Amino acid sequence: MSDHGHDHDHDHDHDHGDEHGHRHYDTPGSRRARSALEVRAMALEAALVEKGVVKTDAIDAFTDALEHRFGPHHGARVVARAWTDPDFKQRLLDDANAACAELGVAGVEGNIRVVENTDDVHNLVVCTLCSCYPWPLLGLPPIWYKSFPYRARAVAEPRSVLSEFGVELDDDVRIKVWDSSSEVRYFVLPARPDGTDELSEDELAAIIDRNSMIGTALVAAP
Amino acid sequence: MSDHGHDHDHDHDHDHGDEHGHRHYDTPGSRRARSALEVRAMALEAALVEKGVVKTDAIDAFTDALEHRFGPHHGARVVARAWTDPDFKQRLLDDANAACAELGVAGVEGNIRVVENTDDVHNLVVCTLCSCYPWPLLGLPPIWYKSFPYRARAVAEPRSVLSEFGVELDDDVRIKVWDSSSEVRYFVLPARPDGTDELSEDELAAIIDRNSMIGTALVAAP
Amino acid sequence: MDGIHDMGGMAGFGPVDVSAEASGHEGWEARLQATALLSGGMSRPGIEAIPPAEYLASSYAEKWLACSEHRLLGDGVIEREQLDRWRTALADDPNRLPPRDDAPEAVPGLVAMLTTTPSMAEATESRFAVGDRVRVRRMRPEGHHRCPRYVRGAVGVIDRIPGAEHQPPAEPGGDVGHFEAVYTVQFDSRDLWGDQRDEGEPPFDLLVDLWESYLEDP
Amino acid sequence: MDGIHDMGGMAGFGPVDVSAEASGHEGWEARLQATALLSGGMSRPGIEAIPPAEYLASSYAEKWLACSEHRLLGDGVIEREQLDRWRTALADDPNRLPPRDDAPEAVPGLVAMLTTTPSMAEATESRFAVGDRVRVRRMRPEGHHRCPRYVRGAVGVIDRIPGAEHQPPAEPGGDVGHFEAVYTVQFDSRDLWGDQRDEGEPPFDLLVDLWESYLEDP
Repeated sequence: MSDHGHDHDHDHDHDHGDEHGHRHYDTPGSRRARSALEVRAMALEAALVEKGVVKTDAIDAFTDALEHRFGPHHGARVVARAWTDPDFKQRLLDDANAACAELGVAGVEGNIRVVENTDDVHNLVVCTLCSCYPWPLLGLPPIWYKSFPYRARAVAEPRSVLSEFGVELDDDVRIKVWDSSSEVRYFVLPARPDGTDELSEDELAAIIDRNSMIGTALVAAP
Repeated sequence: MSDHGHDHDHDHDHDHGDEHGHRHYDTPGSRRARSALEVRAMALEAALVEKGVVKTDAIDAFTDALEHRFGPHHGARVVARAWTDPDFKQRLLDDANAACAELGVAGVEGNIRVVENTDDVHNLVVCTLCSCYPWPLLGLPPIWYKSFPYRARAVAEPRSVLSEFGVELDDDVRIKVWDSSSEVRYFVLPARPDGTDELSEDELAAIIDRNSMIGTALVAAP
Repeated sequence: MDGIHDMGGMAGFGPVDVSAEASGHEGWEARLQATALLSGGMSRPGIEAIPPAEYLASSYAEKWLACSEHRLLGDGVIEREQLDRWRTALADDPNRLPPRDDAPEAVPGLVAMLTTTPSMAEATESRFAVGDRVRVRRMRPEGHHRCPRYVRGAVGVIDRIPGAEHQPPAEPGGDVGHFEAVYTVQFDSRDLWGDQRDEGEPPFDLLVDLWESYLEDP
Repeated sequence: MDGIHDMGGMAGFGPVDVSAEASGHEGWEARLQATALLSGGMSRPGIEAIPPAEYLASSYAEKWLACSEHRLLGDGVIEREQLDRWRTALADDPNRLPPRDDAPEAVPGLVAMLTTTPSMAEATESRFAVGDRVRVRRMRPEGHHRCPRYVRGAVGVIDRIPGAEHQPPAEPGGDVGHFEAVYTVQFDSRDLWGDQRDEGEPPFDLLVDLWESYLEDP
């Protein structure tokens, strides 16, 4: 399903099966001790499996998708392609789902609208009511995206929030804040930095960090 | 300063003086053990007195005012007078501070506006931002008045709140909710119940409970 | 500040505990209020600065304590070591009480102040008149204010002009703000919450006191 | 429900901890999310029903756990005794893991679902058009909704019509609501928060997706 899929399938295949099952929980071989919260989460799974409500391999597969099939490496590929292929970029802005599918990027929480940063416009994505986020392109959100200060302040004082991320914009840049209240998930196409004309698509993908696709960072030349 | 003041002065005078000082805190003779919070409050007083910032007898006098000089017995006297003296009632509605002063009721948090319950109108008082309350007429507020459910809901679903207090109003009664956001303090003049024509002013005062002067109760005939 | 204290209209707190009566009637809570007010430790901006999770988890007395301790320690009026020492002493010995230090000559003046109703200035200059329609300005003040969020942008009618006042200090210990008319503004509940008849709430009136600069022409 | 989760515009939470990254990237939190979603324990109405003080005191994972346990216990899907027994067993023995029960034939279908982008229906009937000015209705819904309080009563412009959707279920496990057009509505920040230039915030645009029945003519 993904043109980078091979690497990933390889990465997680060997984690599957009975011997490696439940690999997400900590055992004495793990570096961390189980927290009370982790025990609570494990007990919930145990009770559900015991009742036959959910199957272990379904949990494995879902967790694997959240952790490995989705992630910001996909978002970076999409951005790098858009920077290097004007037709793709136009398709991405017109119909993001179809354009992402061209690169094998698709999935739940992935009904995407791409919004483009330019010299005049800076986009910032938030979900005030919850923590909605474009899973296929960015994976699971970082803590700060789910935090109360970010959810509360991004819609009311975006420059103040951006400055905490080290992003200072000129006064005449218009900020557009996107509050993800429906099933649409917003994804920022960052501006391509100067001095990157010689970079390949893969080299470009390597300089695009996750925050730049949420709007809390600008992409810098390497 | 109060025409019922004698009883009260008598009540609290004997609590004063060094031997009886700090009577508000619990000692082994008290029924309750000191809570951690009470210890914290005592330590704050101790540090302030040690530094000479506040004087013990000033705290005594202030506490005494909050507990004894102010209180719903004053509110009840004002209501009973208004029920039995139409001219006083008119003065009370026109200039509550002056009318209350006639009965010796005055004090901080006492810039009063009286709002009258009638067959058509029911008044309900709340302070959404804080817990403002007409101290001289009603004393310190009960816990429920300071509680989050009351502060949050009284302004948006007054009938639902009133029903929790056992008050059910006819659909055609218009509710007026007063949110005490400035220095004005609102006080409800409840409707006089039927069947009380024979009661004296003092007998009337005895049937007026505090909640009826906030709007969360109706006065019932004895 | 549009903080957690501004809870008018918020859902999720459950029913009102109508039997909850006692607070402030236990002697020490009233005494704490007296101490906090006399020392200048208590202020509404200070209460509102309590972090939201702590605000919701604290009783009324805890909030007054937290606010007062924070302010008085921060201003150097009292010292951390003092508080710790006294807490230990008062917890260890149930007969121990705070020290006593009186100034009886100051008490009559204090009592006179407490039993005097503060007068509100007449509003000699007021932009709006009783009966005028006004809209509450959209705003997001950083400091303490008295304009609940649930009336922002809503249109109401001036019911009365109780007088003129300074806007309250924006910060703990700050100066009072602009002196201006205060209006009691009446809103129809449908202009705040929509039509709630299906939820058993026929239209009602909501009256809020608002400083002139919170208001604009509708 | 206009609950504590509806925090857009609220002040007092302090700065964003921009270094807070890890959550959901520790394996067990992602696994919890998978478990909560697969079992039907997680729902937004369920998360929003967490009492406000607990909501603010809880991490993201704690909220998913509390929501799921509450729902699954309440519906009798699992039993209190089971949870307690497993908690004890898993805390006592660090080698112990939940039991394993596979159904490999179901996995490909699940993976296909997870890796398929959900399609949004086209809005064939829509009351408003791109460029129209609309006002967000004043409301106070008791159940789950997607209309943040900070846009209530504000006027914006339709930016786009991404499609049509059912309104989300009002209650955990409830039916979806009315099927209707969804609009991306653009607001000028001054129409939400007033002029904030003095606080270093020049006017900006705020775009929110809103179901048709949240909107009315301005």
